[in-house]
Amino acid sequence: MLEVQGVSKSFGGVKALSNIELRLEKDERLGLIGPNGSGKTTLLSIIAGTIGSDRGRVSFKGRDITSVSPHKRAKMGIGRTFQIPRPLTSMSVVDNVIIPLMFIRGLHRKELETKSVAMNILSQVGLSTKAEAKPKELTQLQLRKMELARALAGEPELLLLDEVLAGLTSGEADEVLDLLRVLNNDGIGIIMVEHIMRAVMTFSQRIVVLDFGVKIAEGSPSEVSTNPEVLKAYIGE
Amino acid sequence: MKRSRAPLYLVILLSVGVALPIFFKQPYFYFASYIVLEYIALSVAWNLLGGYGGYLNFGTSAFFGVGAYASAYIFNSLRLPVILAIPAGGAMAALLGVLIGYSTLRLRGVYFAIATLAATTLVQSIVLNTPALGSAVGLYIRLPPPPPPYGNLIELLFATLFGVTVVSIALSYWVENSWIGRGLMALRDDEEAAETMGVPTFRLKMFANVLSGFLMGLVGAFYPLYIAYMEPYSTFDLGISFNVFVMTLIGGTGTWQGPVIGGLILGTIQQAASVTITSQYNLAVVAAAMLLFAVLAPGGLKGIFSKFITSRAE
Amino acid sequence: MAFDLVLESIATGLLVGGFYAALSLGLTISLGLTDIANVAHPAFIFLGAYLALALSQAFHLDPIVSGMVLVLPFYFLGNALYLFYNRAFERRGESSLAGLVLFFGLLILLEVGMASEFGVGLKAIYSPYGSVALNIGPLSLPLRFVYSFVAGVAAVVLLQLFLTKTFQGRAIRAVAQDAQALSLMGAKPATVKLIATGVSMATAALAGGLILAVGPISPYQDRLLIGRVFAVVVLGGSGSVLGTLLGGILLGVSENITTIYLGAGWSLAVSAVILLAVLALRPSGILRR
Amino acid sequence: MASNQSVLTVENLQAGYGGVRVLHGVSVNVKERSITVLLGTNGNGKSTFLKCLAGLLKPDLGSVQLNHDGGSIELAGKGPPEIVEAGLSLVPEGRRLFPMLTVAENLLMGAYRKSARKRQRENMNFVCGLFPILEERKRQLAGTLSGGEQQMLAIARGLMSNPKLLLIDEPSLGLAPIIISRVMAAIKELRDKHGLTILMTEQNLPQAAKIADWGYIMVHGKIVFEGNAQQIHDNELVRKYYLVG
Repeated sequence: MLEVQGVSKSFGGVKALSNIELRLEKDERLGLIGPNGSGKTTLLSIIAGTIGSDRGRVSFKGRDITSVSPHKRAKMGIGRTFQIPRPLTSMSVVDNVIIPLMFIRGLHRKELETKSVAMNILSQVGLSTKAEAKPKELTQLQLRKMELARALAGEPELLLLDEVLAGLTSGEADEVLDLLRVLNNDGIGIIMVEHIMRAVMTFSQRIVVLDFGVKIAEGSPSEVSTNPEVLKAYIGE
Repeated sequence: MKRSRAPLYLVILLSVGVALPIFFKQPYFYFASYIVLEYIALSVAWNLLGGYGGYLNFGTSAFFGVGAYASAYIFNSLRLPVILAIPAGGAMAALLGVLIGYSTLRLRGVYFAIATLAATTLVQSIVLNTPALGSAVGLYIRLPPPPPPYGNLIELLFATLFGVTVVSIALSYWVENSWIGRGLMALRDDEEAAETMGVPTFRLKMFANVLSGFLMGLVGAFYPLYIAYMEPYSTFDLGISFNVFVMTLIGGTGTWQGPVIGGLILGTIQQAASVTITSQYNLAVVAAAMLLFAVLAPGGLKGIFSKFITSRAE
Repeated sequence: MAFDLVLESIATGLLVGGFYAALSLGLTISLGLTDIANVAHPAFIFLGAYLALALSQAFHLDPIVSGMVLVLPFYFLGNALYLFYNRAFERRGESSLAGLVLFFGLLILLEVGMASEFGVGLKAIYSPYGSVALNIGPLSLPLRFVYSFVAGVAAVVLLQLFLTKTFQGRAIRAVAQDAQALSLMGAKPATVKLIATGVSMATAALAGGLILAVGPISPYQDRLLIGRVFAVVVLGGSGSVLGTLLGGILLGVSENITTIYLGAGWSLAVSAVILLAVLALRPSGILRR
Repeated sequence: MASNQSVLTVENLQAGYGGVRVLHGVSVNVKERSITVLLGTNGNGKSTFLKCLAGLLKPDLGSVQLNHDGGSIELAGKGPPEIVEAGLSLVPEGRRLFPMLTVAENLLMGAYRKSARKRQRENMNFVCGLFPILEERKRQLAGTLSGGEQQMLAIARGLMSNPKLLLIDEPSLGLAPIIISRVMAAIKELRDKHGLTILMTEQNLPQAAKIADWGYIMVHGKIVFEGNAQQIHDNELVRKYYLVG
């Protein structure tokens, strides 16, 4: 469904990504791991289109989307969350969810109907009690749930999750992971950037490891966790 | 419920404005009110991009002036009907909006603001160097006779500008409550996040800029008929841009009521003040008021007003 | 003959370029290094010019010297301005866009203040070199432009040395890149910006002296500079001090050549066209890769 | 080597971001002239801990005492500039160099601290001796260095402030093994030859264990184990927390 071919990117002379190849099948769960600064977030941004690549191409559902703008990619079915939540601060939580409903799903004619769809999504992530709150009143966990709700509102076929579990207790993380499994069963492909190893190792079917902007390993969680290159990057053996 | 009654209010308001000069004769009232209306309409137009989208236009006078000169040229020199010249003024200003927007709306907001300042200089230079537009000498406008039932040109101008103002407010109300307004507010908060939620940010900014420019040009298009003699320095005066910016800010940006309140109150005070003190100082008073508001009440009068309402309701 | 004219206009344009660089220095610091879009900078330059005029008249000083005398008071003025900006906008987390409100307001207040204090008419100061020209071969270069060029280039060089060779100067360049990392070095970002704004404003005093040396002044003339200083800053790459020199020369030469071929009426349009074109094509400035 | 004098005593430090507690009462002790390492995988609060020490994050509770010359200073709640003045310097996560300044200028930024300015030349020679590549690249923009060079520059910049205690957040991050060895050797040399006290975080257990005098293991914002290098290396928990953390 998603294909990243030979993507490179540098910022002011610093190579952030070099020659990355990545494939994702429909409804696959892929974990993207690597030390800090290894280019994971940059790769997600390139897939989402908010950062352009210097070289290489990205295709989605068989279409080359390398030069397609991010809002069109969102319409094609690519949803994302941000590493540090980025709420629309002047709007209530439910209005934050209404934005993708209006712009991705075109639900802008009947206000009440749109709002009830938004409320459904909020209750799906367990945030319906905070619907009328402003984002600045939310906790970190609630902000992350709101980001997830916004991404889900666009009915994505591919979900890019940037450390969606960060700052969550293990119980909360399990709750979110369960939700993600349900979504995945419904046919949503997921790329998860995550630092919490236990979570990413159990959740993902396949793991890709980046180190210094280079893909150093790829395979099943068990293959990757015994891969010498990976051990070197993580433990240094 | 509220929405279904809006068109009714609109029709009533329009009829009042159009009918008023027929029954109530007081030339000075119309001369002064015309300017207040002009500022309300310009502020409402400014708010479309500046208030909802957060991109500050410092070149209102450029759009206004382009509309004014385009319409003056069309009916004064080409001798085409005024009824054609007015929308043409709006269209020329909209075109200016396309040009500035295309080159700078992809950049940070600061650069858009600077570009609008530069655009003001540029169009002013063009007029100064074009004899057909009167250069620095200016243009004398051949004023058409007023059609009945209006006994006086200013009465007609008041009525039509009143109509334009009401329509602008209605448009602004529509933008605010439609997906366009929502998208603009989303991108004002965070452009990148808005993009990933499917908001076509550039297109919306362009739309708001062009619509805003069109309305400013439309307002400008009436100006030659009002002033009868036009020259580039006062037409493209930075003071116009400043007034509009301040009125919106003091009234409250990002709501359709804000610029109406700001334009009405500040515009009226200015008109009253220009009789008593010189126009130079009243600009300074406006600037000082704006700084106070910017620091103490960023939500503007509308913000203070709604805070008052909600605190009373609680 | 026509060739001489072109040559002379290029040479004058070069001189004017140094002058333009001096006018733009403060803006390249505030916009490029501290992210404060001070649209009122040209108005502050004129404030400097009027104060220099008063000083020159009172103490029979050369306008350029008066400008230099004002450098220190303007530094403190800049400090005060930053304190206000910081309290009212920056600390609330509002963007540089919100700061534009403040500076647009100051621009108008300064203009009105100067118009009422000094009158709307043209004011000038007599200087012994006001109408003298320096003759080099076929070229006849007005001495007042030669002096302002020298002063402008000197200011550029001094500022460049300050920004690269001193602790405070390097901190000013670092603050825009990573304010948090700067605090880990032991510098307070707000203090660094306070100094930067002071320096930016100090250049306005010098620029005011130069403007007075070059020709008569009147209030509202600052509006003729807004487009020019932004064009120079954007051409040279925002935040680049040496860039202002190149940007200034490019603008000065373009204006003079435009004057020859199209007439003096178009010279003001040159900076606007350059500014719009650079923003549309290469927003990071033509001198940056 | 390490004396018994404590340079840094952290007690019951609690901190977090926007209502989410990341550190749940961390106590750490750093002895003079020692290398103390804080181990743990990403997301366990190591960086947050160092941020609290350097003043980038205000702790909610707990104390951070910097002991020196008989007296001691409370650092908790102070801002980064004051903490740097007190003699503590952080080499931050992600290096945080000034990319548009040259290598030499980055180093000089490190010497911003008043007492370090006088010794800038001396310190410059010292760090260039430690990392000769920096001498070669002095005029190059920091943004154009390779990852390993950037890490060396970041450590060198931290040293330029002439600190009493140097904090390093993951010195081996993103570096090739051979470079890691070199960086670790340099850190060891700082302790052995120059008597510097170092507190660093690491995921890289064996490399860190080679040079560390004392180590702490942090899991979910708590210290779960402490001991000397050998004890840590032999501990069953350690293996368990890596990769399955």
